[in-house]
Amino acid sequence: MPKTITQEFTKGLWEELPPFRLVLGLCPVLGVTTTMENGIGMGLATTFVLLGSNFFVSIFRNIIPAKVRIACFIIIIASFVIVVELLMQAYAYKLFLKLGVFIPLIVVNCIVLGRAEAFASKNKIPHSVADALGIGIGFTLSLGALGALREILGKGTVTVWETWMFNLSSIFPSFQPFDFMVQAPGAFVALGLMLCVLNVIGD
Amino acid sequence: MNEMIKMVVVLTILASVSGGLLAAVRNGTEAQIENQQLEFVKGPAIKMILDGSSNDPIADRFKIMHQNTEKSFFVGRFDGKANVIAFEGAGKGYGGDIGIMVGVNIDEDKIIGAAVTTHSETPGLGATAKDDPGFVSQFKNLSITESIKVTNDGGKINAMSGATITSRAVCAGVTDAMDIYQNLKPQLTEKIKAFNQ
Amino acid sequence: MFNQKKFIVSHAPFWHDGSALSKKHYHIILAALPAVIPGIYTYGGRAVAVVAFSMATAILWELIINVIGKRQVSIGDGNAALIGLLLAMLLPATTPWWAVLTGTFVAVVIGKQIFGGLGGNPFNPVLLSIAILSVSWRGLFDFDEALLTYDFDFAMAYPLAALKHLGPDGVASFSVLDLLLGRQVGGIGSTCGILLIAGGLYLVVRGFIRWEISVSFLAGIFATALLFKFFGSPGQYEGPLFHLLTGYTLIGAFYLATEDSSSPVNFIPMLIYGAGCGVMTIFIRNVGDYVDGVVFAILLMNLVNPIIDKIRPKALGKVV
Amino acid sequence: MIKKSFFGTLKPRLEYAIIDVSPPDPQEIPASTSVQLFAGVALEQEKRHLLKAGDPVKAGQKLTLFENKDDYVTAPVSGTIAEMAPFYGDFGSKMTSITIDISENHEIDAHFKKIAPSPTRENAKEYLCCLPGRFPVSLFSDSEQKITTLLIMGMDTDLLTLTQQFIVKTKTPAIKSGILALKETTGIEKFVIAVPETLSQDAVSTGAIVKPVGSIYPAASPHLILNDILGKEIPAGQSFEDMGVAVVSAEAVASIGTAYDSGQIPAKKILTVIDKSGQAKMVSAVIGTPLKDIFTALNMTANHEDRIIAGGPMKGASVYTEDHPVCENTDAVMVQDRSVIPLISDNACINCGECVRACPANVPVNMLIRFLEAGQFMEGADSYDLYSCIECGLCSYVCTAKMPILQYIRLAKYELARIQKAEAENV
Amino acid sequence: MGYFELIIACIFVNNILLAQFLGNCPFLGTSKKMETAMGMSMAVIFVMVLAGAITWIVYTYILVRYDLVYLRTIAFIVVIASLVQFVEMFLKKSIPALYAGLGIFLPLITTNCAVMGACVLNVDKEYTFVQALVASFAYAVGFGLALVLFAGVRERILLARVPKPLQDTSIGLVTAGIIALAFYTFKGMV
Amino acid sequence: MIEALLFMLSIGVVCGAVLSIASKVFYVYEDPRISEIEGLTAAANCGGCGYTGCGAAAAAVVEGEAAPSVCVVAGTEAAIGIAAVMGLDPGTAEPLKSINECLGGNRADDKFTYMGIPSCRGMDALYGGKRVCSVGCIGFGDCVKACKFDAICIASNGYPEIDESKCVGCGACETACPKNIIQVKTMSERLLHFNQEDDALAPCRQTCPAEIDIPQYIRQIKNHDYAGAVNTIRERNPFLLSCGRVCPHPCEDVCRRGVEDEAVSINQLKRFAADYEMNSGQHLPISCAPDTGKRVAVIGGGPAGLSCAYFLRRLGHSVMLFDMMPRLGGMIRYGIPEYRLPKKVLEWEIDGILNLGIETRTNVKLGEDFDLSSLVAAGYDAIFLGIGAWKDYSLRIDGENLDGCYTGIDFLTTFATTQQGDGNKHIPIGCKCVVIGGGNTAIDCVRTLVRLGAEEVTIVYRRTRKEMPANRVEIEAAEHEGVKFHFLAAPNRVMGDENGKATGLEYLKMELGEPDDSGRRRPVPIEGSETVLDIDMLITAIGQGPDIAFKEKEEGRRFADLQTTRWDTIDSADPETLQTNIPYIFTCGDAATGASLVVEGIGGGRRAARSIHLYLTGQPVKPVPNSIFERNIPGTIFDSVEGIHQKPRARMPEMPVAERIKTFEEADLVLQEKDALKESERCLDCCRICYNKDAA
Repeated sequence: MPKTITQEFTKGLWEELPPFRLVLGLCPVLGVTTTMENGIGMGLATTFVLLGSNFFVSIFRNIIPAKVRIACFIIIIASFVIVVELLMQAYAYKLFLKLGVFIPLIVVNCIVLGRAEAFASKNKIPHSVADALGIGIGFTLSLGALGALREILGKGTVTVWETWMFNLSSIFPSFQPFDFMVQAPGAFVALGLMLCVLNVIGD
Repeated sequence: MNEMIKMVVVLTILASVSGGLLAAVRNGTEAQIENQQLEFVKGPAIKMILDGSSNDPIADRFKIMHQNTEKSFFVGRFDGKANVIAFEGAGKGYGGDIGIMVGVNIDEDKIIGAAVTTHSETPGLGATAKDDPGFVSQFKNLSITESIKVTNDGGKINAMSGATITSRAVCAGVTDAMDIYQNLKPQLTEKIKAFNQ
Repeated sequence: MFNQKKFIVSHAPFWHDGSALSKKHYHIILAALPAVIPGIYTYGGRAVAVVAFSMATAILWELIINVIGKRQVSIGDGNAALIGLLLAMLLPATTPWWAVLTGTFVAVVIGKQIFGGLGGNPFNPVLLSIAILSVSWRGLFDFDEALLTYDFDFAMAYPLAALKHLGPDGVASFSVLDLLLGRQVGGIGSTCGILLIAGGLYLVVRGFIRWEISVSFLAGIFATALLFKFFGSPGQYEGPLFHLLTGYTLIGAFYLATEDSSSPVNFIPMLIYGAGCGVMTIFIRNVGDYVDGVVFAILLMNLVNPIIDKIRPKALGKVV
Repeated sequence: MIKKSFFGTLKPRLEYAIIDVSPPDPQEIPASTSVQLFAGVALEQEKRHLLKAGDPVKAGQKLTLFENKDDYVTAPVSGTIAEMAPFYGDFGSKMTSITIDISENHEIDAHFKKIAPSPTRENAKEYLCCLPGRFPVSLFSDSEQKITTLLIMGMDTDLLTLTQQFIVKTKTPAIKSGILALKETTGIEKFVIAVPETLSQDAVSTGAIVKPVGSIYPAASPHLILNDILGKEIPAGQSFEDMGVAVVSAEAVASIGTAYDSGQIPAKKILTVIDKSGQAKMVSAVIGTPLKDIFTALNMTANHEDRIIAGGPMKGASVYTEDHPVCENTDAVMVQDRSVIPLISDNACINCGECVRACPANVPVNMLIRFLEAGQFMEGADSYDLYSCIECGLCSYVCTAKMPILQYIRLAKYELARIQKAEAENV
Repeated sequence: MGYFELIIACIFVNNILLAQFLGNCPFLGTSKKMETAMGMSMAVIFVMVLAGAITWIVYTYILVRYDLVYLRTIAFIVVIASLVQFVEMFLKKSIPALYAGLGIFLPLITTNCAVMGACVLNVDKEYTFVQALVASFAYAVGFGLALVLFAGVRERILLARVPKPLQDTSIGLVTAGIIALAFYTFKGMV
Repeated sequence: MIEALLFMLSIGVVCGAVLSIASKVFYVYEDPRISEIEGLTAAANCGGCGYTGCGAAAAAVVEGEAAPSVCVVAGTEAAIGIAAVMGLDPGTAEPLKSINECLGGNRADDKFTYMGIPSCRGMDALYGGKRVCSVGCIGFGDCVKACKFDAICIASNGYPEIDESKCVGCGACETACPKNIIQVKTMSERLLHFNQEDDALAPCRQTCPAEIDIPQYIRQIKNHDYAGAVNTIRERNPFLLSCGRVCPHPCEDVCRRGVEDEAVSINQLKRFAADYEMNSGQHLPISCAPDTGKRVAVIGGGPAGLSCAYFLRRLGHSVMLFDMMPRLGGMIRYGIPEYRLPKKVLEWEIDGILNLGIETRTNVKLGEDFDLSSLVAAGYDAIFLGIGAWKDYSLRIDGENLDGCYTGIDFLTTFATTQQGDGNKHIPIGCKCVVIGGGNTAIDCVRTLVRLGAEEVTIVYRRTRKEMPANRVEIEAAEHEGVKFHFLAAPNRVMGDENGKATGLEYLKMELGEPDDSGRRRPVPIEGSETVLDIDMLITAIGQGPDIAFKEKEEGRRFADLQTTRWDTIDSADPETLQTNIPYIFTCGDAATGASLVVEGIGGGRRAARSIHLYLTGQPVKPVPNSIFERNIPGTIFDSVEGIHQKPRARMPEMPVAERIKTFEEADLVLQEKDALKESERCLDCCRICYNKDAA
């Protein structure tokens, strides 16, 4: 049964919420979520790429020969990644510095390639865009949530934008940040536990 | 055969279209990116070194070719006189180049300050070079002719504990900067004059 | 309706040697408790408070998880108490309550229960907890700083920290006897060498821990330290005896490395495992970043355990 | 009796019961009013049964359920068939229980007497498969059998049990003539008898090669004995028959001897009865006698939630009713008081390794049990030597977590066999 | 810096998986069985060294020379994707035995950010060609080592009585975190 | 700018060329399905599926190792596509659903205390499990552990419960269950399943000729799931409205509650559920398997034919139904009077069946308008003969054909035809009417006569009331309505007047002799006891047989070989397969058994459908293994049931006698919802051995 555009959009927010439901695209999830700001920034960048790639893949879906489709998709995706990279450098340089190596790696984020291949190459443009938006926003929210969790525990703050942040130690002056959470192992553990919580809610 | 040709053609067209597009975006953003880079990467270091200067060093900058690369020089105006220039040297660190902004008083040929701009060292260890004022302050007031080395290598800079490689790299970076300075001194003096006029 | 007598039916065998989990864990607790006494003697009430609070919260966390997970309540098997005790033995007496609480949470919940409880954990819960605490709050494990308020009649420096910062010259003042008798700065229950060895030997004799691991651990430390001393640049590295009696070495050898679930069961793997722990400990102490290497060394060997434990004798009639 | 030694590092030492120099005669259990036999085939609704309730039977008569089937049971008594009911045995075996009400006058079926003077494979197959000690039918029925060695177990494989030793001690001539008869009927040349050291002298006169067996459990496990005899290990998963060896109890051989010597199929089984205090007593009972008759005769009681075990403590099979009969291979009967029954726990393996060190077959029990508990039997067999297990039960015996390890192992073997059979049928 | 330090650093201290967070998807996907983990490790080593070399050449001799550094991402990924596909086809035809062992893992490498990440790191750190090769190899070995160790632990975890909501990926992630923590052992050793 | 363009251009050219050449040079053949499936996956090679890349996953699918739903990224559409590539054409693939047969769980008694591994298989290995019941659920939940989709959980009452929305039909639970309680079946398999010995069957379910899962639908009624109850019944019997009204419910005779108390009112509950559906005004949707392209001709639109057509249609075959009457329904339309089964109810029911897509042709008679050969020529793959038993047996006495004499079927049919406006043959109703016979047809005749205004209606039967084959309730109802009974009277001759009109019936009195083969005592005439009864109308309803006149027309053709019995019924060698001696002809119902119950015809229809399905799908047509056809599982029919507390059975609401004898409106009314719920509580939820003691 064909889904409506709304359904295509909403499925990314819960049913196929990345990276929890589709356990994909983990590298940026783990790498950049030391603060909520970074998480959301990364999520938005990915959403932009997803949107662009889904849109163009959907347009060209009938022209691209099957055997080189992966290469073609990758070129489309990579172009958007570079666009994001350049734009971010020009207009959000601080964020670019923090996200660093992970921006170019959006190109190998399997969510993007996966959506292009599994969805956009088979569906009409509006559906593809809805799909990209849904998945992208879901991804952004997940990253934001994970970033917020790690930040609040690991640093005692929640950065909303640059200097605009909430500081836990203003309420609990004796709070000692649980530094583990913002370190590499903490990222895995936090994601794993969040996944568990989501599974519990899902049931 | 037909299919093969189609494959090649599609791929080629797609690649070149994207190349063109990217080049266009690049052209459009180039200037802005440079500004941003200066502001965020080198800005803090320059501000640290040229603390108290009366001008905006980032705006007052000029470029000189040095060994096939363009180098930017930032001018600091102290006591009404543009006598300090800040520029970047680089040293090989453990995780790639470490960029060190060095400020030199062109009149006294003395280092007035150094600060790390870019690095990719292990967080928590080598990276402290950037945040550790104690370490970089050792460079202050050194003469440009002095050999700049860590104590282990017979110099007088005390290495940061547990980060010898980084410390060495910083020293190498300062030395590199001094080499540049000495090479380009005539041109620099020339340029500086323009600011003082 | 059916015959009134219902007999118990099961498959063979029908005998059991009477060993039990609770018995095992209580014996280990008993064997470990004496080693806490010097700590209490030295650090007073705070040490008692830390040990008691640690054991209590460990049991509490276990109970909470049992209830949430709707599983059989397992606090009776003594494992939670044991985890609490061992954790407290590693901590300095000045550890604040929230750190102990977090520590037992990490140990019992993250370290053990989420892996399905006793037997499922691939890593030693206590060590995992200590590792996480130490990377989160470095200050806590700076024994010198933590114990500033105390005034002892013996060397007032954490031996391993002294070694790290000052080199072998800095630790020349530590006497072996002091170290053996617990007259050194360190965790509540990890300083008194003689009592740790005594408890360990008891457990080895009763078969509650595996002697192969403990012995090879100590041998590994001894041999590596010796090699460093001989082949390293002169005066840079301290000798084996010092390493054996300081830090977490002894408690690690008898109580931590021998944790069942995260250590091998076959003979050769046990030797490799123990020796690996020892070697890595000395490497960390001498080359690495950390003052004491026992925690991370054992965690690393826990990680390797599933692979080395594949080395085993040929089974009867196995066709290769 | 069953306590871990203080020095826990040592392996468990469970010693076999060894028979006295002069054992007393076994106590005769008085005849019951009825006996129950198990036929190895299931009752089926569709087919016609050759037997029905009310049929008269004579002692020694062959009772066959279906035409064209080899399975039969031998009536140990004369009387009438009272009931035939389906019976589910261990591991999915479907059987038929035949209850015979014993009649006053003891009539003996004359068929066997006629052929007894000339032992042949055929008549052995026809009449001697349900002797006390139970002789493997395959030895007679498989015309292409390659069995070259017969291992006679003159040593009980389980603890506390004395039955086979008793047979060796007291029925040496019967064993000897049994061996002769078997030589004639099956053509097997090599006979080895495994006995405890103390019975070596007695065993020599049987004519078989005597193989003394150690006194520490599980030395008398046929697998371990065969390692010595063959000089090589039996590859895991292969049966004794694959190696050309058959294992039979001394009692079975003795029964064959008695049968041919006397022209009568023996119906009495020697068994060791172990009461709640661990005291063993030899008794002799007609096959099919309900256990409760033995309990009555010996003044024993089995209460609610006790455990009745047909066999010894390590390898026996617990039964659920006192009405369970003495079978041809019930060497021992044991009653365990509820207070001494070790409870099985639901703990996971804690990886303490006791089982690995106790295992005589070097099975990596700690890993195996994880796979079995997760239901991954195939992986357990492929990677963790399931088939090397000789089912001695020491792993369960020493398990700190009190896991039913051997139960899992046996279940896994059964399940795998079932799956293989199903697959074979499908192909 | 010597090659030995470089290798140690790339394998242990800066392990590409556990310290740099690259290549996590296949890390979780292919670590359920030891054989799979081994195959994946071998394939990554193979491709990463090749890709490291080729991208280094492309970067140094084309992108830098013609001031096209901003096209790095697209150039690298197209090179890697084509390379992987080429190698796969080549192995399948020419060395079927090797293909059986490694081939099926090759496609998974196109989207393995570890490969792309290693290439980017190589040029970022301005390694020489030989250094880039060595570093690529060491990164790949580090990836493989982590994967194999993880697979060993995971085989046991799959059999443990992990609570339902935590099963599989969730517990896998937590374990990966602990493994990353265990790799702290090597901190400061180089 | 230009460098960028050139660079990308050259990269495109190089990569494209290298790849396209390589794809030619290094071409290796592989199963085309692999690449096809790979194309359907997300091709992201993300590793999320656990396979090493999409190609490996595709290969695994082709080798049958992985499920079509392997790709986690691509979603359900891809899974459907992959299934299609694998030949699991979604058009023909029926969803498998898991069903739990035993709901006994822990109700059965224990024979021992178990102490072993907590697994069903483990316990089953010990003497078949600790429960006395040898078929019931062990309850350790091996199925729960086996289910990878969380679709099974152990419910609060200790037995597994399946969440159908989560079940994908993988069959893991079925394999895991040692007791064969959980069975994963497609709808077709469920429709075709006949009772077997090792099924867990309550006595009522064993006895029901249609094998309806009675405890299940009663339970569903209890849970207010009336639609579910309707579906449960409909899985076995499409005539739930009709059967709910006319079935003599043999099931209630074996009901365990009936042993100590009154039996559960099974049939009325069925009617309640059926009426619930009808009163809702909407047919519940009935699913059919995908079309198989096979065509079957069903001759006879009675219960057997319609039932067979219904099941064949649900199995995916196309069915053409032929009937000689103007409307479908056969005996239940023409033989059962309006007051027992209102025509509009029947109409609604038949509509529901035909809605499945069954084509019909009415007013065509076999042997006249078409014959078997023409059907074969028309390309039907199989033929079902459900021609019923429409030929009344004659008394073979003098005067049988006098004016005013009718046969039962003739009478009822003519009347029903006229009543429905399809004909205008009027039967004059006499004052003193006599009906000969003791079966249901006779009762129907007398009750119709009562309603038509006959002054005196008498039944003449040659045995006693006890031997009357008619339903007890029917006899009682007739009695209430004022019908007289002459037992032990054998008609001797009919006497007529000069106009040829019947005026009297002479009969012989009888007495009961020795029991005959059927166990009934044979009536023996008493010599010289001739008595004459005044009559002006006589209906003989002493039994019917099939009308096999069509066979004569087939003379000389192969269908002449169709074997019939000496009772003119069509001979099927095996009453279970219902296949005739001509392999593609099947039969059942009255045509095969002689006049019998409606529900027999319905059950037979399903049995025949099974055989036809087997025949059409090329499988051997064999009876069900371990069948318990027409017999009970030993040990399941109890002599006594413990712990029953008497609870009154729901009384069927009826129309008062005074009213009902004047009208053809339905005399028996449906249960009120609250009564039905109360009645459903009485069910003991029996399985094979255990019954629900709580409900007792």
